[in-house]
Amino acid sequence: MSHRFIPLTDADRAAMLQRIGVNSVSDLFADVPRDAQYPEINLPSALSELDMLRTLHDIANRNAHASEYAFFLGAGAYNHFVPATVPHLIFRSEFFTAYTPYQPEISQGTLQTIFEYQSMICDLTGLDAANASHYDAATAAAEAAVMAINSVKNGRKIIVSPTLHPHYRATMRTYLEGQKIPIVGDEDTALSLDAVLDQHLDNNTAGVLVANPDFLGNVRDLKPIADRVHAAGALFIVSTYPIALGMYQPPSAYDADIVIGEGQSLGNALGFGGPYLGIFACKEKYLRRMAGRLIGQTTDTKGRRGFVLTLQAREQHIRREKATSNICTNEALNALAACVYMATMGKQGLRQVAELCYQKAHYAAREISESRQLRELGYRVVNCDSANRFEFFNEFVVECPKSVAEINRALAKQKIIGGYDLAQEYPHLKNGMLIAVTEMNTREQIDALVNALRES
Amino acid sequence: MSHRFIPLTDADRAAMLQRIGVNSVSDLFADVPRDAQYPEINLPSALSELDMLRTLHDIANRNAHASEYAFFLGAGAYNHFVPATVPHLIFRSEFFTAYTPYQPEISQGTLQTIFEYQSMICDLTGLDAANASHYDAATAAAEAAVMAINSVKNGRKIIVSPTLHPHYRATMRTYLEGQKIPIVGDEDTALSLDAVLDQHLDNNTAGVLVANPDFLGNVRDLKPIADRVHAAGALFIVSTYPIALGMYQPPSAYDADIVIGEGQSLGNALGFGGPYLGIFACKEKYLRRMAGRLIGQTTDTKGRRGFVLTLQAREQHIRREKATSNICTNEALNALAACVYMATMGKQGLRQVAELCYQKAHYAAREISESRQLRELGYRVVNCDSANRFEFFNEFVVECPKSVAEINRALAKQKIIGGYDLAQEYPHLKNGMLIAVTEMNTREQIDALVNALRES
Amino acid sequence: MSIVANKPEPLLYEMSNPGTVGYSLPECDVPMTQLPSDLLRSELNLPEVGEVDVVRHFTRLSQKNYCVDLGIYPLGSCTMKYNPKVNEEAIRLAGFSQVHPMQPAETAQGAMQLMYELQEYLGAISGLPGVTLQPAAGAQGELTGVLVIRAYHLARGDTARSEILIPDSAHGTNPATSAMAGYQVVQVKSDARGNMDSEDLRAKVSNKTAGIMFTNPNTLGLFEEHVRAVNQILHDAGGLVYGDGANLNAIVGVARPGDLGFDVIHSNLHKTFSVPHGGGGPGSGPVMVRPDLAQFLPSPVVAQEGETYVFKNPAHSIGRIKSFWGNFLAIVRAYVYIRSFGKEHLQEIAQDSVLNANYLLALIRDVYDPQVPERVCKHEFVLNGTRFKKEYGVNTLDVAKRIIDYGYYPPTIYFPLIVPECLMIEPTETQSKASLDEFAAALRQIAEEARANPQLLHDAPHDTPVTRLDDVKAAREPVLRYKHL
Amino acid sequence: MSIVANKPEPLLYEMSNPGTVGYSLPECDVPMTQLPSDLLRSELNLPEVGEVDVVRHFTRLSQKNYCVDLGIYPLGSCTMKYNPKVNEEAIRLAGFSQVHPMQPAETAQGAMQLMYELQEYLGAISGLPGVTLQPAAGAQGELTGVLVIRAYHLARGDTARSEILIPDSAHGTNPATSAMAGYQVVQVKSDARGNMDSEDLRAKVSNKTAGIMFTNPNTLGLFEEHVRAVNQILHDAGGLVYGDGANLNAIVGVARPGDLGFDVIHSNLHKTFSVPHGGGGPGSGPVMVRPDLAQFLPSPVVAQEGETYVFKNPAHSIGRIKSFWGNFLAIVRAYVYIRSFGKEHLQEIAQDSVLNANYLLALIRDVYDPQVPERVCKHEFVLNGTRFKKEYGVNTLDVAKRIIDYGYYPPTIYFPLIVPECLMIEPTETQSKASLDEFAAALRQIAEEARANPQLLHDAPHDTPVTRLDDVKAAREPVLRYKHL
Ligand SMILES: Cc1ncc(COP(=O)(O)O)c(C=O)c1O
Ligand SMILES: Cc1ncc(COP(=O)(O)O)c(C=O)c1O
Repeated sequence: MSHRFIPLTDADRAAMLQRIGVNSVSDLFADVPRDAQYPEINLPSALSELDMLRTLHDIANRNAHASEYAFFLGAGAYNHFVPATVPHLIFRSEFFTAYTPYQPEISQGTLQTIFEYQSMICDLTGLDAANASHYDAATAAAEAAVMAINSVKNGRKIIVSPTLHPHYRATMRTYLEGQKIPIVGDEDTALSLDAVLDQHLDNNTAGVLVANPDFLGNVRDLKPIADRVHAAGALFIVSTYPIALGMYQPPSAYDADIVIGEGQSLGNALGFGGPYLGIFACKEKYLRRMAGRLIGQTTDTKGRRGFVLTLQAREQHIRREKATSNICTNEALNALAACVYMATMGKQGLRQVAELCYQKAHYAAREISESRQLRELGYRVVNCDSANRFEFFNEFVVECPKSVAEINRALAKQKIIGGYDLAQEYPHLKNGMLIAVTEMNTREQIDALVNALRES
Repeated sequence: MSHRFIPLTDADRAAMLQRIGVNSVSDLFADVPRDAQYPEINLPSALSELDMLRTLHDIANRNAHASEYAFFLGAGAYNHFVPATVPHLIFRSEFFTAYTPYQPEISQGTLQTIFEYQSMICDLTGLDAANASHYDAATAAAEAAVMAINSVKNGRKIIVSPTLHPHYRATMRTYLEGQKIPIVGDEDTALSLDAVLDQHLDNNTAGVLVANPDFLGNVRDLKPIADRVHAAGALFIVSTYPIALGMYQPPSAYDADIVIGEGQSLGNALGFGGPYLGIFACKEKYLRRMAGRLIGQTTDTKGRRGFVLTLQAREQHIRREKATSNICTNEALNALAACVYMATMGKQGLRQVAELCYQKAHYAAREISESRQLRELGYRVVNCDSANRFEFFNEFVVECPKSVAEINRALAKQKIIGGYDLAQEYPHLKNGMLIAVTEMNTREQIDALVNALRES
Repeated sequence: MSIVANKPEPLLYEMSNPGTVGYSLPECDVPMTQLPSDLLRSELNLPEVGEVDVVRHFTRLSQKNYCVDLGIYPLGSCTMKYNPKVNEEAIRLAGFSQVHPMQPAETAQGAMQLMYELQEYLGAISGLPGVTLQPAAGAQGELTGVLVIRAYHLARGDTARSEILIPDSAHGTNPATSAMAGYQVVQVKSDARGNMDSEDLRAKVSNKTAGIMFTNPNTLGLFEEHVRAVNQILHDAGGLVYGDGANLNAIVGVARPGDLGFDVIHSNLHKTFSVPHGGGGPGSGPVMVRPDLAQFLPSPVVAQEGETYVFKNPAHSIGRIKSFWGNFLAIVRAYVYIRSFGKEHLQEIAQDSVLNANYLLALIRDVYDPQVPERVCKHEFVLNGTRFKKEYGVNTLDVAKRIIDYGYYPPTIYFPLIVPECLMIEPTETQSKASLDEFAAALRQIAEEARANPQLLHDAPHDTPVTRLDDVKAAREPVLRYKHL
Repeated sequence: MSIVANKPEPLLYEMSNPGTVGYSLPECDVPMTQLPSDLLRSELNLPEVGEVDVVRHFTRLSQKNYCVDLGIYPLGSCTMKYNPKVNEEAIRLAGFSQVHPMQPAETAQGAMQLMYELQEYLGAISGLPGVTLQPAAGAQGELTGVLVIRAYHLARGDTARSEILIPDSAHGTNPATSAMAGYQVVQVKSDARGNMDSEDLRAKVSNKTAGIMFTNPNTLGLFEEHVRAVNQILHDAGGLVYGDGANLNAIVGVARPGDLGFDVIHSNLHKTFSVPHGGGGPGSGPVMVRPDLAQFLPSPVVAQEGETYVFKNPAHSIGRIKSFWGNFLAIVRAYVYIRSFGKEHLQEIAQDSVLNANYLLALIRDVYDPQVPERVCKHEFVLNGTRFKKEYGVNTLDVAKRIIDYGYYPPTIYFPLIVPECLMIEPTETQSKASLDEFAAALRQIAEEARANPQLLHDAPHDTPVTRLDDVKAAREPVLRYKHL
C-alpha cells in the first residue's frame, strides 16, 4: 500500500520511470556506491496516525506540565500566559508552512509581520533597529559579542557579568572559541559587576554584556555602568527579559548599544526549551554590522508600499566566508508569535503582565521572608537589602537549609515545580533556590508553595 | 477599561453619538420601556481569558473522556478516530466564521465542499441526491416522515421499527404531533419488524422507517421488507450508520427511497452529544420534496463552473408557511468535517475502519460468550443465533446478571465506560447492556473489559 | 493568495488517483472473523487522494470564502460578530470533545454543570426562568416554543385555538414553524413606523388565537414601540406571546423579554452569543419560558440535586426535539461569551451594537434611503433601494455585488419581504469605528458609481473566482452531485 | 479571498486607537507592593487594537503568503515537503508544550525519552552513532560539527591545521561557518560532471587541512561520483569529512553517510524530516558523528541509565551551542515523521523524491537547459538560463516572477553561484504525478512565452498584492521599523 505522505501509486511510478527513460528506481541511484545501498537500519516499524498519537500521548503523560503543576521555575524560560490569538494565528498554514520570504510578491504576509515585529522590538527596547531573530538569547549574546569585536577597533575581549545566564556565557565561549576571543569576568560568580569591571575593563575591551534583570532577578539602573563601559571605548550590551520591559525603563534609557534577550516569554510555549526566540536590537550606527535577516520597507513599480528582505549583502549567502555570521534558518515563527502576542497585549496589557509578575513575586518573597517558621528553619530571601527592601522583578533567591534538589523532589510530590537550583553555577549561594513567579501563579499556589516549604 | 471583544473607546463612542446627533446611548433606547431598562441580572462577574480557561479546564476535568477511559458505549454516538486533517481544516477561519453561502462569488469554498459532501453521501448510500444536512439523525428522521406524508397520496401514518433509535422515535413524535400524524409500530419493543408490519402496514401508510444496523447492532438484508413496504405504496426509509456502509451494501441495494443517518461518526467529535450531523438522501424523484439546503452546480456569465444554493423555492425563506420544514441554520461545519473525513479516509480507508470495527466487536462478543466464567455468572450475548453465529456490525447486546447501571459504576472505577443500559427502552432485554466496539478499542481494552465484567 | 484563490479548483473526485491513500489505521490486533459476504458492498466510489492533496484542496477552497475573520460581515438579521479564539482552545479539551452523551451522569458532571449554569444565565438574561438547551438552532427553538404554547392550551383543555399571528415583516421560519406545529398563520400588517398595525392586530386576534410570534426589535431593526400593549392584547385574548430572539443582541443586558410581556423566547446562541456560523451551522437555539410553562419543555433538562447534576424530564414535556441534549460544543462557546462579559459588561453588547448601527446609518443616510427615516434603529437598519432602481437602473443585487469588489461581504438583501429592493445592514458591536468609517466610505462611493457608471455595478463583482452564476440553470436542471464517468 | 488578499493592509501601528484593548488579565490577587518608581518607563509605544482587529490583521496578512499547503513549493535546496497535520495535535499536548527545560529530570522523562530515541534513530539513519540534538538549524549544526573537528585535532595535539576545503558549489553557510570557527576557507573547483575536480582537490589538500565540508548530493542535485575517493584523500591527509546534510532527503534510507566515509554530518530536520519552515524558522540541525568523536559533542546529550534518562556532558565537549537542549518541539515533529515511515517505508522518501525530480526534469528538459544534461539528478536539478537570456532577453528572475502568475512559488534562483542564470528545482516526494504534470505544463508555457512575448515575463507577476519591489531603495535608505509620527 502507498504511504499516506507520498501521493504516488506504483502505476504512477512505472509511468514516470518510463518517461524518464530508465528501467527502475535503482537506475536513479547508480552513482551511489552499490555496496553502501540499502543497509539494515535499526528503526521501529511504521506507525499509523492513531498509534502515533497514542505513543505521543503516552510520552507526553510522562512529563509534569504547567496545566497540572504550579511552576515556580524560571531561569531564562518563563511560564507566561499565551492568549488564544497566538496559536490560532501562527498555526495558519500560510504562515506556518511558508519558507523564508525570498519572493516578496507572494510573501508579504511574513514580511509585513516581521517588519511589525522589528518595530515592536525597537519600541520595547528603545533601540533603533532589530533583526528578524536569532535562535535564542544565548546565540544572540554570542553574535552580539562578535559584533562588538568587529565594531571596536582594539576590541580583543568580551567581559560578561557573572549574573548573565550561565547558558549564555557558555554558548558565547563555544562560539568565540574558534576565533580565540576571550570571554572574561565570570571567574568568580560572587563578584559584583563593579568589581568585575574594576578587574577587567580596559581599552582592549570590545564589549561588556550585562543582564537586566539579571539571572538572580535583580534590576538596576545601569547608567553608571554604561558610562564606564563607554568611557573605555567598548560597546555596552544588555541582555533583557522582554516582559520586564513592560514596566521598567528600556535599555536605551541607560544607553545600551546592543540589546539581546530571550523572546520566549512573548507568546512562545515553554516547550522543554525550544524553539525560542533570540531578540537582537542595536543602535542605528551599528546596523550594517548586525547579523541575521532584516526586513525593510520599500515600494513596488506601481508605487505601492511593500516589504523585502534587505541588506542581504551582509549575509552568508553573498559574503560567504566574509560574513560575520552563518545564520540562515532563524526563528521566524517565534518572532511572529511574539508579534501577535504584543499586538494582543498592546501597550496596556504588557504593562499589566509586568506588574502582575512583580506584585506576585514580591508577595511570594515577603511571605517567605516574613514567615517566622521558615526563618527558623533557615530559609532566607537573598534579594533584599539590609532595609529588607526587595530589588528584583519576578525572580528571587532563597537560601535554603538543605539541598534544593531535595526540596524540589518533595515539592514535586505536591504538584509544585520548585525553583532553579543554583548550587552548581553559583557555589557562593549554597543551597540557593531561584524562584520565579509570573501572572500564571495564583495566590493560592504561592501560599501552597510557602506551606510546602514549611513541611519539606 | 474597554472590553477586549468590543473595539470601541469612550472617545469613539462620544464622537459617534455626536455624529448620530443624540446626546447619549440612552437616547438610542428611548423606545424601550423605561421601567424595564437595566434590570439587575444575576450573572457572575466578567472573567479574563486566563480565568475563563482555568474555569473551563476545571469543568472539563470533571468529565471522564475517551483519552483516559476505554469507551464501549455507542447507542447512536461513536468514538471513532478523527484524522488530524479534520480539525486542521474545519477550524480554518474561512470555513468556520463564514455564514450560509448566500453570495456565491465569495463563498465558493463552502459551496464546493458541501457539493462534494452531497456527492459523497450519494456514493455512500447509493441514492441520487443528498442535502446539506439536518441537525442530527433524529430530526432527519422526522423530516423524512414529513416528506413521506407529503409524497404518498393516502399517507396518514408512519411505521417505525422498534429497533430504531429511541431518541429518533421520540423526536419524530414531537415533530409530527402538531400535524397529528401517528407514529406506530414500537408499542411492543420486543416485536420483530415482520410482526410490526403484519400489524400495521396498510394503504394508509406513508412510510416505514427501519434502522440498519439497528439500535441493537444487527444488520440484515432489507430487500424483503422493502418489497412489502413498496407493495403497500409506502416509502421505505432507512436509518443508517455511515461507518457501517464502508463494508455493507448501500441502502440502494435494497431499494430504500430515503436514507437518513447520524453523521457524527464521520469525523465529528463525541462532544457530549452535539453538534452532530443529520444525513439525508433520497431518490431523484423525491428530490423537490426534500427539506434543507441544496448546493447545485452551474456556470457563471463567463462560462466558468460554480456552485450555488439551489431550489430555494422549497424553503421557508420563500415559501413561508407552505414550506414543509422550517430548517434554516443547519450543521454545515459538521458536513464539512464529514467531507474532510471521507476525503482523508477515501475508498480504502472507510472500508478498513468498518472492518476493524467489525472484527474488534466480534472478538469482544466471542470473548464474552465463550468465557465459561462469564457464562456461569449469567452473561449471555444476545445477538447470536442458535448456531452461535453473530449477525451484528460493531454493537451487540449482552444480557447481564445484574443491573447495567451497577455494572457500569464498577467499570468506571477501572476507567472503562461500559455499554448502554437497555433496561428502560427495551424492558424485554432485562439487564441488557448494548456494547459498542470501534477501531479505537485495542485488544488490550477489550480484554480488560472482559476481565472487569468477571470481577464486577 | 489571490492568484491561487482565483484559480478554479477541481473537485476531489477529479483529483482521485486509484490506489493513493491519505489515511492510515492500526493493524487489526484481534483474531479475524469471516465477514458476512452476502451483505458486503462491491464498490464504494469515494475519491482516493493523498493527505497532502486533501489538505491543499480544502485550504485552497477555504481561500475562496469570505469570513468574519477577514472583515466586516454586515448581514442583517445574522449577527455576524467576532468569534473569540479562546473557544477553539476550550472545545478541543478532551474533557469536552471526547465525552459521550450517554455515559453515566456521574462521569459527566462537568458538562452537566456547564449546561446547568448556562440555563441559569439564559433565564436571568431573558427574564424567563424555564430553560431548555436542546434546540439545535433558532428555527428548532421556534418549533419547540410553539409546541410548548400548544401544550399549554391543550393542558387547559383549550382545544379550539388554531391560529398563530405573525407580522408581515417576520422571518420565513416563523410562519413555517407555525405550520409545522399544525397552526394556521394569520398575518399582521406593519405600520409606517415599522410597528405592528394595532388595528390590524386587534382585528385578527380572537379566541382562535393560540399566540403571536414576533421579533423585537423586528427585522426592520426597529423596536416595537407598543410592545407591552401588543402583549397585553394577546394575553387578554388568552393567547401567548412568542419572541423570536434572533435580534436579542440589540437588547441583551438592557431589557429582558420576560419583563416586556413575552411568555416564550428562543435565543440563537450563534448570533447573540457568538457561536461561529460555520458556513451555515451548527447553531444552538435554547428556549426560555415563564415559570408555569417550564413543565412543558422538551425532555430532558439539567437540574441540580444537592451537589449533583441530573437530567430530569419536565412533568408535561412536549417530548424530545432532537437526540441527546443539544449542541453541547456550541453551548460551551455561548457560556464563554457570557462569562467573558459578565454582569459588568453584558449590556455593552447591546449598547455598542446599537451605537454602531446608528452611526453607520448616520454616515450614509444622505445617499441611501432608510426605510423608516424618522426612527433610531436598533442593532441593524434597513434601506430601501427603490430610488436607485428608478433613477439609475441599479437594483439592490447590483449594489450588493459591487460591495464585494470593495472587499466586503454584502448585507442581507431582499429581506424583509415588505421592503422593496431591501438592503439590511447589521454591523454588530465587534466593529471598530474606523472599520465603519471605511465601510461607509465604500458604500458612499458605490452610490456615486450607481449614478455615474451603473454598468460597473451590473457587471460586479469583478475580481472573484466566479462572477454572477446562473441560478435558473441550477434550479432547472439540478446537478447536485458529481457524476461518475 | 482574492479581493481581500490584494488590498493593502495597514500596519498594526496605523490601526492603533488609544484605549482599545485586545487582552484581558486576572485582577491582582495579592496585596500590592509599591513599584520602584525610579526604574519605571514612562511610555511604551505598542499598538492598541481590539482582539477582533488583531485576528483580522494577521488573517488578512496570512493570505498574502504562498505556502506548502497551497501547492508545490519547489525551492531547490530547501526541501519544502508536506508537513503532516498530526504534528499540530502532538505539539499542543500540554505534556510537550508546557514543560520547562529546567524542571527536574525525573519530571521530564517523557521528553527525554523522545530525545533519546530520536538520537538513536538519527544515528541509525546516518550511520554515525554519536548524536546531539542541540543545534537549532543547519547552519548551527555546521558550526557544531566544525568545532568538533577542531576539538578532535586539538585533542590530538595537531594544532597546525588551519584550513577547511569547500567546493565552489557550496551553500554560503559552509564558508561562513568555517570562518566563524576560525578556519581559512580553501575553495575546490567543480568539474564538468558536477563532481569535485579531483586534481584541484589533491592540489589543495595538505597537512594544514582540518577537513572538508561538502553536500552530497551537492547543490547541483548531483551525487558525488567519487565520494569514497574524496573522503579517502581527506583521511589520508589527516583531515576529517563534514557532510552538509541539507540534501539528506535524496539518500535517506538508501545509503548512510557514515558508510560513505563521512565523519560528521548534520541533518536539517526542517528539510528531510518535515518540520514546517514557519516563514524562515524555527528549524533543528542535529549533528551526527562517528563514535570516537562523540566525546566532543556539545553538552549535554541524553543518555539512558537503567530505566532513567539523564543529561550527560560528553567528556571533551566543545561546550554549549545554545541554551537548554535544542528546539524540542521541532524535534517532536521529526520524531513523528521518522516513526510514521518506519523502517519499512523510510527509503521511499529518497526514492520518490529522486523519482519526482527526474520525472519533472524529463518533462521540461527539451525546453530548458539542465546544467549537467548527461547525468540523472537526485532530489533536485539545476537549469542554466543563459540561452534564455541571450536569445530572448529574459533572465531567470523574469522566469521566476512569471511562475508566480501561474499560482506557484518560484524555484530557487541564482544559486548555486557557479551556474549562470541558475534555476534550481526540488519537488520533494510529497508531490503527486498530476501536480508535476501541471507544473511542467506551466514551465513549458512560460518557455514559449519567453520566446513569443518576453514583455509578459519582464512585467510579471501580474496579480499580486505588490509587484516587483525596489530592493536598491530598501538597502540604500533602510526603513526597518515603523516610525512614530
Ligand atoms: C429573525 C430570524 N428568525 C429566525 C431565524 C432562524 O434561526 P436559525 O437560522 O438559527 O434557525 C433567523 C435566522 O437567520 C432570523 O434572522
Ligand atoms: C545546502 C545547504 N546547507 C546549509 C543550509 C543551512 O541550513 P539552515 O537554514 O537550517 O541553517 C542550507 C539551507 O538552505 C542548505 O541548503
